[in-house]
Amino acid sequence: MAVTKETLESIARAGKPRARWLQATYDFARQRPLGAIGAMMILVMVLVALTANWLAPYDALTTDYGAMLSAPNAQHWLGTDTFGRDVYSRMVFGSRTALIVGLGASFIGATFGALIGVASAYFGGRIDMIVQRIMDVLISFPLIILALAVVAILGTGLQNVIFAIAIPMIPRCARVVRSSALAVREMPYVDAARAAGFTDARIVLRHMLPNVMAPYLIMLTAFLGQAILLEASLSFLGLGVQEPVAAWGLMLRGAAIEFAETAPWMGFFPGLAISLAVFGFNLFGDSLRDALDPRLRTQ
Amino acid sequence: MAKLLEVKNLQTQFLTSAGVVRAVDGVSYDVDEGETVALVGESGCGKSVSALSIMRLVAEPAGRIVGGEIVFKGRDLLKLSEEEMRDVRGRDIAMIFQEPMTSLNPVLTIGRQLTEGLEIHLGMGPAAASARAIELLGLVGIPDPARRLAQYPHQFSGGMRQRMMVAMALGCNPALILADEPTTALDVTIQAQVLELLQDLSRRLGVAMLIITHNLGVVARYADRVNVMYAGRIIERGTAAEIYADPRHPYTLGLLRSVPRLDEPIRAKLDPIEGQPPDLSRLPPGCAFAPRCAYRVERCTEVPPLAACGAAGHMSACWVSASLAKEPVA
Amino acid sequence: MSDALLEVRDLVKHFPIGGGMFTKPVGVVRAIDGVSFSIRKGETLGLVGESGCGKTTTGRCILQLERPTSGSIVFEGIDMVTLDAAELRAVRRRVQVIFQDPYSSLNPRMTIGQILAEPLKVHGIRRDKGERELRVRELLAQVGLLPQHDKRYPHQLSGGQRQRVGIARALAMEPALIVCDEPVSALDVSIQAQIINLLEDLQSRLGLTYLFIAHDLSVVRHISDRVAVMYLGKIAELADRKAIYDEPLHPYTRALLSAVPIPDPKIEAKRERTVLRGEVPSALKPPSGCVFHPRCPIAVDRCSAEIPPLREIRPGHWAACHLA
Amino acid sequence: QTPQYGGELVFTVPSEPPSYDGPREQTFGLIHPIAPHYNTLLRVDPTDPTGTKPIGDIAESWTESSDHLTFTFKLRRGVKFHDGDEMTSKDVKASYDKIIFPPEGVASVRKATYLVVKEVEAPDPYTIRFKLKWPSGAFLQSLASPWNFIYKADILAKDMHWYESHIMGTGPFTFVEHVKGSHWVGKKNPNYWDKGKPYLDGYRALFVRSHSAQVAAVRGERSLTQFRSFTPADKEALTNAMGDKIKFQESAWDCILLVAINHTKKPFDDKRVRRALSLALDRWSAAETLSKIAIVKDVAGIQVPGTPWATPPEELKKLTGYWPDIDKSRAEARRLLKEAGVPEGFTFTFYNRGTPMPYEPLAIWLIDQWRQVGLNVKQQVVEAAAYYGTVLRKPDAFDVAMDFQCGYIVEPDLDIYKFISHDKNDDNYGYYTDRVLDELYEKQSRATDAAERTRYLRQFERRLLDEEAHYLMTLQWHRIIPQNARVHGWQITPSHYLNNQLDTVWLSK
Amino acid sequence: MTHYILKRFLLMFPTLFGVAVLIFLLLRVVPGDIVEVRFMAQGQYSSEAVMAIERAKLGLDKPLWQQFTTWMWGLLHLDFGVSMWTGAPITEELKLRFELSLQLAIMATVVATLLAIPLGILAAVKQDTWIDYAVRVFSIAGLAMPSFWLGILMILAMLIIFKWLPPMVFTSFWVNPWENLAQLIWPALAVGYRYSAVATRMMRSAMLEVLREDYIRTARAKGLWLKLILSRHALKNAMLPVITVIGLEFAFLMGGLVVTEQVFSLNGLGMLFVEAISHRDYTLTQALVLIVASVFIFVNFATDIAYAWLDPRIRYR
Ligand SMILES: Nc1ncnc2c1ncn2[C@@H]1O[C@H](COP(=O)(O)OP(=O)(O)OP(=O)(O)O)[C@@H](O)[C@H]1O
Ligand SMILES: Nc1ncnc2c1ncn2[C@@H]1O[C@H](COP(=O)(O)OP(=O)(O)OP(=O)(O)O)[C@@H](O)[C@H]1O
Ligand SMILES: [Mg+2]
Ligand SMILES: [Mg+2]
Repeated sequence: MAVTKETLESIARAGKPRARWLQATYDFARQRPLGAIGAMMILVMVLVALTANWLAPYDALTTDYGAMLSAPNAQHWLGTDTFGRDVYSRMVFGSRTALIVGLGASFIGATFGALIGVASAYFGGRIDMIVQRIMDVLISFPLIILALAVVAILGTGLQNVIFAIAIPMIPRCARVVRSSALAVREMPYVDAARAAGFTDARIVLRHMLPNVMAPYLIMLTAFLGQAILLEASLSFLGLGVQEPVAAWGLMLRGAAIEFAETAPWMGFFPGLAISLAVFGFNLFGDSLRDALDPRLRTQ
Repeated sequence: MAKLLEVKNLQTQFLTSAGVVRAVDGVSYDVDEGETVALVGESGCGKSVSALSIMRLVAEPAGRIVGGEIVFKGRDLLKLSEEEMRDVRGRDIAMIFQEPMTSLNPVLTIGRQLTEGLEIHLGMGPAAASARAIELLGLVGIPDPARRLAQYPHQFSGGMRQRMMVAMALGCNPALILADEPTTALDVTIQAQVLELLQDLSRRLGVAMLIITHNLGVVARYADRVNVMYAGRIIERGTAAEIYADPRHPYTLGLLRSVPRLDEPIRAKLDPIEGQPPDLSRLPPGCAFAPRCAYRVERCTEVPPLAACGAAGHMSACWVSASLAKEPVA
Repeated sequence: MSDALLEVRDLVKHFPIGGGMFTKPVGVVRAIDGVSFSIRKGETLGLVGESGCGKTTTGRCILQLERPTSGSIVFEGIDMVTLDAAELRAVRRRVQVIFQDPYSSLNPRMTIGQILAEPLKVHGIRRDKGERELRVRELLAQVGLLPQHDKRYPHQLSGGQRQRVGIARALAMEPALIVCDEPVSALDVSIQAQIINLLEDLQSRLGLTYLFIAHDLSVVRHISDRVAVMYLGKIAELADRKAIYDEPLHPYTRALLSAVPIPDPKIEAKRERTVLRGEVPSALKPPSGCVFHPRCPIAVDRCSAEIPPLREIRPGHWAACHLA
Repeated sequence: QTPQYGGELVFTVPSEPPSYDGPREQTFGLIHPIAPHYNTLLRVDPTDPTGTKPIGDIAESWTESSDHLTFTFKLRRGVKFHDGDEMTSKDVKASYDKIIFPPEGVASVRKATYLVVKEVEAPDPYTIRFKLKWPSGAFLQSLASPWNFIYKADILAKDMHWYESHIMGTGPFTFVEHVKGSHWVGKKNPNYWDKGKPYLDGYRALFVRSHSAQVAAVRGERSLTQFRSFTPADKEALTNAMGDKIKFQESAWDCILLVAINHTKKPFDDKRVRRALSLALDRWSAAETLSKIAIVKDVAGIQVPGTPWATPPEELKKLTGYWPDIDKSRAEARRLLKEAGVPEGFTFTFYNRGTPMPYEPLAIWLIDQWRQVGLNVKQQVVEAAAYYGTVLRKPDAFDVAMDFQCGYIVEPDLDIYKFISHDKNDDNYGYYTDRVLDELYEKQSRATDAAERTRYLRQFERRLLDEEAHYLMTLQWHRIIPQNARVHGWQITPSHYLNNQLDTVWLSK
Repeated sequence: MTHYILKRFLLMFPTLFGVAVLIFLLLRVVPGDIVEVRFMAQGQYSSEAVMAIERAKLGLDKPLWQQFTTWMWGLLHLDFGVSMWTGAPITEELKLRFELSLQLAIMATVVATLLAIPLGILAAVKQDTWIDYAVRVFSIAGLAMPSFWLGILMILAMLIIFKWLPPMVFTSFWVNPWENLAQLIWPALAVGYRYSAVATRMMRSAMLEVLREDYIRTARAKGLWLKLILSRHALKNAMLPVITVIGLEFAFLMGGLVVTEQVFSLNGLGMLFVEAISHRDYTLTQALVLIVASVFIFVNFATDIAYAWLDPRIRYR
């Protein structure tokens, strides 16, 4: 995807002017109903995470062996799990992890990727070629090995699951962003900055990076959903949140699969929550992409 | 001569987040058979959109033709079905686009792009179509045309690409060619080559041409009649000689004065038209040029000027056009 | 020429193409092939020529945006080619640029105020924030913009206004030389004249020196003191503007001049024109001898064999043609 | 029911044999597909549900000298290797020499089990004699080990590693093929010495990792059984879906998850704290509840409940942490913690291995139990492969961690070796030294009288779990084997390593 | 062009070498070793002495550089060595699994392509209509389902509703093509659908961009039909990013289909990968990473060649 002059302009147009943000939001909602639905889903998720303490009728840890595996009922709206813990309450609390990991990992992955992609495009030549080959090497590695290496080098914990998920995203984002940055690099304002005697770091950070926002945002939203899914699949390595703390991914593993047939609510609702979150972020990301590309604008 | 094309009160608008852009706002002009008519005006005044409206190629759904008639050979093009219109495009009316770099498909060979129109409109077989394509390339002065058919646009220079566009337009012997800034992207020497070619062809084959440009020099050299556009309207019309010798609209006058000319002594200062072109989505109630006009009177900011016809079809839309008659051009 | 602000000597810039880490380049584009000229303080040198003849590349080499393949660029007595990155940053303040395209030469994500203040801050020209704001207003005023424009983003300005910002940005560094790379080509005819007047005005007030690159010969004639005509990476002719326009010596210059249409049908009807045959040859494989000979209306055998040197045919009037 | 002949027994195996060499490996992934190709000297009686009674396999009979130091075995005649050669005592001796006195570069993981053996002799082709260094109550059982395949002496003489990648045994089934990652096929050995057996024409072991896929296979009757274990949830789902087409055998399982408490760390060096950790656990009600969701069930001491050496429940209830009154127990736990100076809300990390079943539910349960006496425990899972190296084997790395003990045969010597002092035993992850325990271990091991041995074992149990609370027992694992109604002639035992020769198994039409 | 291909081709080798070095080092950084996994994880007694013997046998006691050079030397002779876990030659371990994974990857890619291209074009042509929305929702839905959850649901659904069971033993295409296809069609559909999502969205957005290019307007001005414009003028231009995405995914499909393999009981590279790593089977893991990386790098290379085939500007460089 080449970034054209118009794209860059329109990004600025869509991005900054504060006075018009309400208008812009309204326009976005009117012109991109799917994107607006996505945005709503994200908003709900954020609100739930922020107000979990008020929304959840139970503590996430309270066990009730008398109510093990009860189907959804008046006391437990979405049923209970194998320890009699309230599925709804655990989902409400679990939204926090989903958001932190989703946002954290995708932000780090996309941002570092964008930085590398932009710098690689800016310096070009041999540096670019070497950086790209390094990215190739990184892409060839399966997630599980990288995740294990993160555990080995950095240890476990929430922040490290974020790294483990972010690292494989970096080369992917770097690739996509680089292709846009190549076009930005040829923009006269970058030359102007060079002619003004600015340092390379300044040019990359201040002048180029903000202008690859469109691919960056698309990658970011696409990664967000993936990160939530990946977090769950890495918990057996000790990464991320561990039982008995509530997290969507954890709720979907182990016992939920075990009891998929006899107590399907245990996995169904958190699975649905993840799906909706991924849906929300992707719908929003897609539409944001359309909204940022002037050539795709219909109105 | 008979009227080939008559555009009557054409209105084309774009819906944008900033509001309705009246890109073409009640434009009327006509082209006779075999004649070369120019449409001039500054960037963004609606020249291209009016040509695209004739082809009914305005980018939908944002852009819409909201009113007027486009009578071509007695038929109103706006009333044709999409299928009928497809037959008109390329067959009766051909268009040469502004950007030769991007208007050719980079992944198809020159031959493919030249022959497909012939195959569709004239029902030629592949062999006949290639023979014709070679002939066309030769006609527009591309050396070694047979070998060129297998090449791709990026292997052509800018001038060659523009000539290729001309060849494509000529393919089905259209009655009218809409040439939208056919040379803006080219430098002077190539520009001269292409324009000479077009003029020559139009004379020899009797094709009518609508040349769109903002280069007044080009107009002076090639056009029979001139329409000057400003902010979506025609503000002055007449034969080329009249317009240059006796401009009756302050904008035309300003335009002629602001460009340095090789045939004049060097001036100490140029005389620019002060101010900025108007925003087409927020046009003032009166004359759109009024805010920049040195001859402005009170009425100009309140009432849009009527088109006043002078001698021999020289029309201008200005309340004070009469008083301009004495102004020297430079 | 001791009073030369800038002196370009035997500038060569070749772009290798198709080369990689392991393979040799498959060819070179001879974008500039031995160009020499100088610009005196306070004068405007016009640089004209067909598209692709190397005008922009010359400008970029002077700005050190491209490293020349060989040759020297002596600015205020210092050869810029030999400087390292840090030294260069200091010299760069003194040589500034205005680009052709007002739409893409301003960073769309920065306000006008930020664009103008940034060099002041980075180079420590105005260290204090208040002073900087003051200077930004001053600059805006100098190029005919309003103080409130500093809060705007480039897309909120018209093309002409953007080009003014581009000029203000160049001025912010207090440069001695400004390379104007087709500063008005993208502008609307009705705005062109405004910008040209502004450039002239600034020159007389601030004592600036311009290298004015353009392909519109009428504009160049208007603004330049001297004019250099380039063809395929070489200078074809260089002289005072009067000499160039009134008595062109090089056949290419003559063809160029005759191709410029004049906005007057009466004159046009009478004018004789030399329409050049053929295309601009490729800078990948320049013709032998005089690079212009394949298109030249008066070429003789010698032209295809021997490269014509740039000769001073009359005082101050240089041309590279065997027949001049 | 009289056994019927014919048919192929298809079963799933959740893991695949790494190599084919029994004495070198420890996984059931080897036993399940490979055991049918071999015989051992003794075997555990395939009809004994406690899995403790050794009977002869290729040994016809045996005698024990009165000093308990010499065991002499008479071998069956007419036992043939699959290549037709007769098996004699020389093969048995070679096989055992490889296990007990492995030459350099040959790994025998169970060498330590046979430290007692001084010498193996083959006085004649049908006699084999073991000479011991000291009397051992467990020696006969150890010869019934399912790993000790009888290999061919000639082959071993040529290449000690040959059996790592080849099969050549005397067992009821001959080898057909092993498609890596997919399946293992064996077919009836027509010349099997035990005339009339096997009943099956052959068997096919499918290597299927995914648990759900295994359950689906049983449900769709693509697989007739699985010999490790299914879960309570599987049992419920399969019973609902298949009705009388499926049956289950259940048994206490000779595996248990333990809580290793690191004695080198404060405050866990204080036995009051360790006892409090045990007192906090409501084992008796967990037996009811956890058994619905995990493969655990019985409350256990150091021996598998229901087996001869196990402590009966009534006696067990007297031990610390096994009291039936949980409120009293928890009150005592809080008191002990307070006395030891551990504040309310004391926080520590419980390390767990990244293996879901049953590690995860048990950890959740433990943490919840400890929470109820005012301890704030976080779980840290460590990937299974790194767990021992980075946690258990590193005394600095953890405070309290999940540990695992599993036997291939129910025998105190094997099952409680783990608990003797750290300096004698690499597998003690409490990092304590307790000479009393060491002495008791040795005494029970050498006791040849059952009553005497029982007494020592009780003392050992009391010291380990109550007085010192060195280690905590969670619940005994519980094995649930699904069998298609057509499968007969197989008896569950407490070990998933036992009873897999398949010679007695038959299929009804 | 030949230069270009040659250059791209030669570049594959240093990249692969980088992969080799990195995987070698990473595996040694990750804690746990194969001997521990083999002898400590079964809950049975194991002594350090036995483990030392095993380590020596696997050569794990040698210095790192020596292990590395041994491995490299083997690789130079196209010898991947033997699996540390099973002792069998790695080529033997991989033979069947590679075939299966490759076939599944190809089939899934075909499914994904067949879904993505028409749907993407449709959505682009009908931008912002309900058809566009439906296509987008359909494609995102494939991505939104957590795969392990989807896997369980799929097994249950097939079992209960269709009474379809995953085959227990893979039949090679060369043995019985029909049965082979019958076995693989469901997983191919499932995987293809899931991975069509990104390609569909890419197709849509690339098509949207191309449809607004000037040359499409030129084509319309010539009076061509929409179908011809789409197929002749737009498709080829829009294919480049789609090919990139499909290429990237293909490499992933080769080694990353763990859940699918579990669900459909397929004996492919994905499960083997996870097992090799969880066993710390260095040689096998290294071989697998190298193979997947080669596929990835080769597909990358092939994509670039495809670019050149599609786009003459690249071809004639
Ligand atoms: N797709 C569109 N959406 C919104 N506005 C548009 C669109 N296309 C054109 N316009 C607006 O319509 C007006 C007329 O545009 P047009 O392209 O006809 O100008 P022009 O006279 O051809 O200018 P130029 O000389 O630069 O080619 C401009 O103000 C432009 O912004
Ligand atoms: N980075 C580059 N790599 C390869 N070739 C280049 C590069 N930059 C410029 N060229 C080539 O150098 C020649 C001179 O280019 P330059 O941009 O200087 O021309 P110009 O005279 O400014 O043309 P225009 O009037 O079109 O701006 C051209 O043939 C161009 O293709
Ligand atoms: Mg236009
Ligand atoms: Mg240029």
